[in-house]
Amino acid sequence: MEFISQHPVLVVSLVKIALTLFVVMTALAYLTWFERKVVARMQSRWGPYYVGAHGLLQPLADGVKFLFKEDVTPPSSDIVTYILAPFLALVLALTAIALIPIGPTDVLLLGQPVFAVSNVNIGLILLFAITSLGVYGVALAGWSSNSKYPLMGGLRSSAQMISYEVSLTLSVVGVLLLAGTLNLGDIVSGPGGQTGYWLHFIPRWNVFPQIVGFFCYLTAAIAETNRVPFDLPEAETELVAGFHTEYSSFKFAMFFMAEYANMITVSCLATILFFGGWLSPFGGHEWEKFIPVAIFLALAAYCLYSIGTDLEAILHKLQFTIVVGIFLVLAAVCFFFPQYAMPPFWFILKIAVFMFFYVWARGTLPRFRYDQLMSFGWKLLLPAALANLVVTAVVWLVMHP
Amino acid sequence: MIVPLIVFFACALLAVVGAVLLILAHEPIHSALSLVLVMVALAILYLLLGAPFVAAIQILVYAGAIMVLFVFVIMLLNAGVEERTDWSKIGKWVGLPLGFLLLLEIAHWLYHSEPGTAIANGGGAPPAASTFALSTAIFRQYLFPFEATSILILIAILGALVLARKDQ
Amino acid sequence: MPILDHLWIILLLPLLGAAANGLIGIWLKERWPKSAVNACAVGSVAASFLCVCEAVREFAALPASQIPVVGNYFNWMLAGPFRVDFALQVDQLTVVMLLVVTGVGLLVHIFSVGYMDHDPGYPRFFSYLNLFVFFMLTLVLGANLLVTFVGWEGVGLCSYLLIGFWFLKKSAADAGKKAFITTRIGDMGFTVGILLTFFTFGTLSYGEIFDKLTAANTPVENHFGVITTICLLLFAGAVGKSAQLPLYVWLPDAMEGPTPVSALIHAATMVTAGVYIVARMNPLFSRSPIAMLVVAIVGAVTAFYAATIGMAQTDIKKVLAYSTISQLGYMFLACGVGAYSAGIFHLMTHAFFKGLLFLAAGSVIHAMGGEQDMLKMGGLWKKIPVTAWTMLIATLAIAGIPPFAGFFSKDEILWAAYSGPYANKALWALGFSAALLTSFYMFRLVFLTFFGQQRYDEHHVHVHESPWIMLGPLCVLAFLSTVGGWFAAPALWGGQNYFDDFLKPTFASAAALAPVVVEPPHSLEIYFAAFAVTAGLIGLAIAWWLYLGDPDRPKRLAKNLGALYKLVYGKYFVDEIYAALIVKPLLWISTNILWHVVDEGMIDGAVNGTADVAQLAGGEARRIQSGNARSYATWVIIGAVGFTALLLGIMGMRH
Amino acid sequence: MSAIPVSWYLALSGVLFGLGVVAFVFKRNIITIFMAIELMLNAVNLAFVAFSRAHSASGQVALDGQVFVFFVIVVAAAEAAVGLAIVLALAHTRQSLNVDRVNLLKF
Repeated sequence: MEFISQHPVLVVSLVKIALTLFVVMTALAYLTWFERKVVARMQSRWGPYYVGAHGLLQPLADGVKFLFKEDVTPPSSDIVTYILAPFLALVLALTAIALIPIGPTDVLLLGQPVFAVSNVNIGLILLFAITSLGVYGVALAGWSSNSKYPLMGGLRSSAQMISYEVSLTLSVVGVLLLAGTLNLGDIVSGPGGQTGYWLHFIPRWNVFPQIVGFFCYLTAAIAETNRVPFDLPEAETELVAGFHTEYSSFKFAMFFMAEYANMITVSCLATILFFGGWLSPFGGHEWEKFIPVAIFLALAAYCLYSIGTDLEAILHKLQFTIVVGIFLVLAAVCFFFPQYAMPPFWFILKIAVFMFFYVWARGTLPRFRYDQLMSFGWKLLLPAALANLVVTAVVWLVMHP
Repeated sequence: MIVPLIVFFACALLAVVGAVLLILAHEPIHSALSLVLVMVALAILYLLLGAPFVAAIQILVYAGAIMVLFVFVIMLLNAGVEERTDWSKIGKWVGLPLGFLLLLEIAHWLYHSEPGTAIANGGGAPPAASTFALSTAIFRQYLFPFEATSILILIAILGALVLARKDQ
Repeated sequence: MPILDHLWIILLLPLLGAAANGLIGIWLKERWPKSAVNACAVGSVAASFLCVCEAVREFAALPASQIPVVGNYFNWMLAGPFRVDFALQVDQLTVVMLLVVTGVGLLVHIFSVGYMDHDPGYPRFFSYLNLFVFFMLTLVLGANLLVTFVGWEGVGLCSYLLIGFWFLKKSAADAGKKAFITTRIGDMGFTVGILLTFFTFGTLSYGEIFDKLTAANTPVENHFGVITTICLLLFAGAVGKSAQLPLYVWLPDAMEGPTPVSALIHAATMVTAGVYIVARMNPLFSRSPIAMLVVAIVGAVTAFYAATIGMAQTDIKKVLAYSTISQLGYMFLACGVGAYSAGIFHLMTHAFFKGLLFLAAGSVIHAMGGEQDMLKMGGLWKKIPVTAWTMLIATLAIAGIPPFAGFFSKDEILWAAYSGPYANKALWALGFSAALLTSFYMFRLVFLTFFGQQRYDEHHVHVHESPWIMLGPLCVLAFLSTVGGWFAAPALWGGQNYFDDFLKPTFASAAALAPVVVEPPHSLEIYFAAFAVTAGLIGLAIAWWLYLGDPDRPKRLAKNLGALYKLVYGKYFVDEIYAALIVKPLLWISTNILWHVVDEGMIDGAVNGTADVAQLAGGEARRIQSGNARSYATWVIIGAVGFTALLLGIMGMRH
Repeated sequence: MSAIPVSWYLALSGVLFGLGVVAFVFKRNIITIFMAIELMLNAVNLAFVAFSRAHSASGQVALDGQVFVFFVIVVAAAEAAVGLAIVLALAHTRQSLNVDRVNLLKF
């Protein structure tokens, strides 16, 4: 206890890190489930179904499978780099998440902010810095496998990431101009932040003035995370599985997780930069807490109802009681501690929308050709982002003489 | 305040090790990685020195862009293990010792240099530089160098294009 | 006072003319028409002359307190205590010189338009001529020794250029070199004199020097001291420039140049620079009797000596050249005996009649189609009357026949030599006999040229009078040589000498320092004048008896005189002596020592040796450049290590 | 024994620079040699930042050093772009990345 009181930073940080890791890991796992479900629905399939009710335990099963599969290391590979690559990818991805505040940075516990693992003043740049290092994971993986397709994939992805990183950063600068700070928390709720309303009903989110920047960001973000329709590095039809062709077992899982972590990161960033982060669209009134309460209660009710429907699967009963309990607990938390519960609620809700968008895009859009990718990035996206920046700057100057 | 001390020595060690690895590595890509290591270590040192923005830039541009470019080129040329030719006699016999001599000289000189006595971390250390102040300095006081460098970059881009273009 | 405040205008105009002809003319060649050349050359000098007249008018209006007028234009050199401004000044002496230079210069220019008409180097000639006028004006206007020296050397240069104007003719080129080098010898002394002046007085400006002299109230230096040295050194320069013994040899050869040049440079103006400088430095000279004695002796001896040579010459221009020398001798004699104003007076009148003589001679040569030998002339009186008349007037003037100009000036000089403060009977005797000889050889010239039966082939030479553009200047000069001396005329019947009075302020200190002598009765002067005239008439008579009577009488006389005649005819063989004593040894030394040993041996050896060493070193050093980038890097490191070590060393010292 | 003097950072930068020099001479692969240059630049940057730290009093911060680092990085980027382009051209023409094989720059 004495140590705690002496070094609050260390202790609280450690706790927060552990918590974040746990949450994020779980989220990653269930993101896969979510994605498969949604895509299945789009293709009018059932998706994962057998492992647990509605395949709820599928991610668990996948994890176990990854862990117990044989870990093949190509003999001609460059061992150090080969092993280093996946770790690099995952670690960087998770580190990036640690920089993101999911709630007001002024809510303190033991003198430390609750909702941010680390609230640094240059958060945004640091975030970009760390994500920019993510390239190494892919590139090294491609190179160290010492085989054609991975090399190709690595080359492609590194080229793609370098190209789109530029437009990604540029598209954000407009927001920075409006916010006047690099601190992610202040971008949301700082003096130049997104609190308040236009015309008393349009939330003061950057997405409205920065609509061009937002779309640039969205596109660049998808490309940055190597997702459809920009998933050239792992284009099955062209080069098997791209940079992680030679990877198997848990290393492959790492890449997988890294990819989803990156998705989360960019979604969080989009939320914070363009959609008012944890701010509620309604202005944070007292009554808003009933929204999540109602939702959770409804979900709990649905689960109870579905328990009632099929009586034979005892396992299902067990799971559903657990899920119901979780929902009830969440509802209670939202009801009794709204100041701690509401910001994450809105934040996660917004992220969920982005996630759905990701999956939606994957389910619908075809893949680009490589030259199209490059020309699109350099000849369309970059100029657009630049133009947006210039226009923003000019307008800003006009409005703030 | 034991933490900065630990961090400093850790990073310093990392940096030196990275540099040595850069020299000893046979694979160019290993050299590149060790250099990235050095850069990251330096970035942390910058943070320690109260220059967070520079640290971020260091990682973003150096580690994240320049070195990626290096790695990219290495992969593109598929540069394998370097052949250890010894065609530079003087480089072989004189270069190395002289290099270390220079190392010692510079280290000695810098160590005994005037500002060396100031305290970097710990008691009475100055605060970290705010990004605002830095940007103000760059765009007000150093505006002309800034523009000049931007033009330099433009020229560099053109030069790179001209060099890389397939001559038809 | 528009002009006096802007003296530089007077200088600038001829310079502009020279630039116009010298640059544009040479550049455009044929497309630069003669009319343009004339406009630039003559126009500039004419304008300059008008400016001078205006300046004189303004000068006359000035109170004595404001004289001399000094225009200080810019600081030319500044080195520690050594400070020289580009300053011009005008006082009485300068006024006279200005009038002579620009006036005669203008006339000569006009004459040249006709004389050089068919010459290919037309614009070049006039640019040189203008340049000469510019430098001559600089010389006379200069307010300190250095500016004067610039003009001094400049006129030397122009003289060189113009003597060697027809540089394709070897004799001309050699003559030019001879003139240049010979005057250099004198200028050497002049330069040292300037340096010594600065060393002594700490300044070069005339005004300051003279003020210092008067302020320190320097005593007259009867021993051989610094002032004497300065004077002698400056006089050495004067001797060179004014072709006195022993440096006169260049002037006769200078006749290789076009005749107008001889008229302007080698008779009227440049050669009088020596006299001018002596007169200018009169406060210095009159403080050193020794120097004055030297000046007087050199002048008198030269006057007599040159006259003797002149008697035997047959080349019309050579005769005039020697007469010029002897007349210059007169001027120096005047200065030497303290009669500066008389010297300047003679300078002016001489400028008139000698310029006239030369121009007339030029006209004769022009008429004879380039023939210069008097023995091949004769009987031209009818053919070219104007030339003949003007030449006769000039001859009368130089022979000292009243009422022509030369009479008054020469009379004054001789009178001063006899009775002046520094009177010296011997010198007077020399001058007197020189006057006799002068009238003899001048009339000899006239008779040989214009009278007697013609000794040339009618068919080859078709004699014709010159165009009026040439005759005009002749007439003007003739008028001047007639009336030019009348300033001093009243002095004869006891009136005042206007010229003398005008120049008095300039020579005030000299007059003050001069020892007081009992003024001999005025009647005596009349007698002397009569003497001089008789001398002139005697000379005339002898000439008549020799050359208008029996034609082979001169030959017999020559035979009777024998060796003496040969000596005189050979100009005392001075050129040969110089050649044997100076030129040949110099050539030998230059060839066998300076050229073969010093130049080829040492200098070339050094140069080639350096080259060889460099080549050898390069051949070895290029191995360093192996083309291996890492080796290069190593070299860089070596440098860096050395430099850092150096810095560390320095720091170590500082700590 | 908790305060870190600036001189330590300077010494570190010196060491790194020296190592960069050694690498420059010692490595044959032209790309690696480029990296050596970058290493030296980094060392210099460290010195810059340290100096800015040293010259900034507890009151205000002397930013010049950091600004210079900024410029150094920018220039390094430009240099890398051109240099790597040259490397590519070289590799295409001479089929080798070994600087010892590229030795036409001589007498």
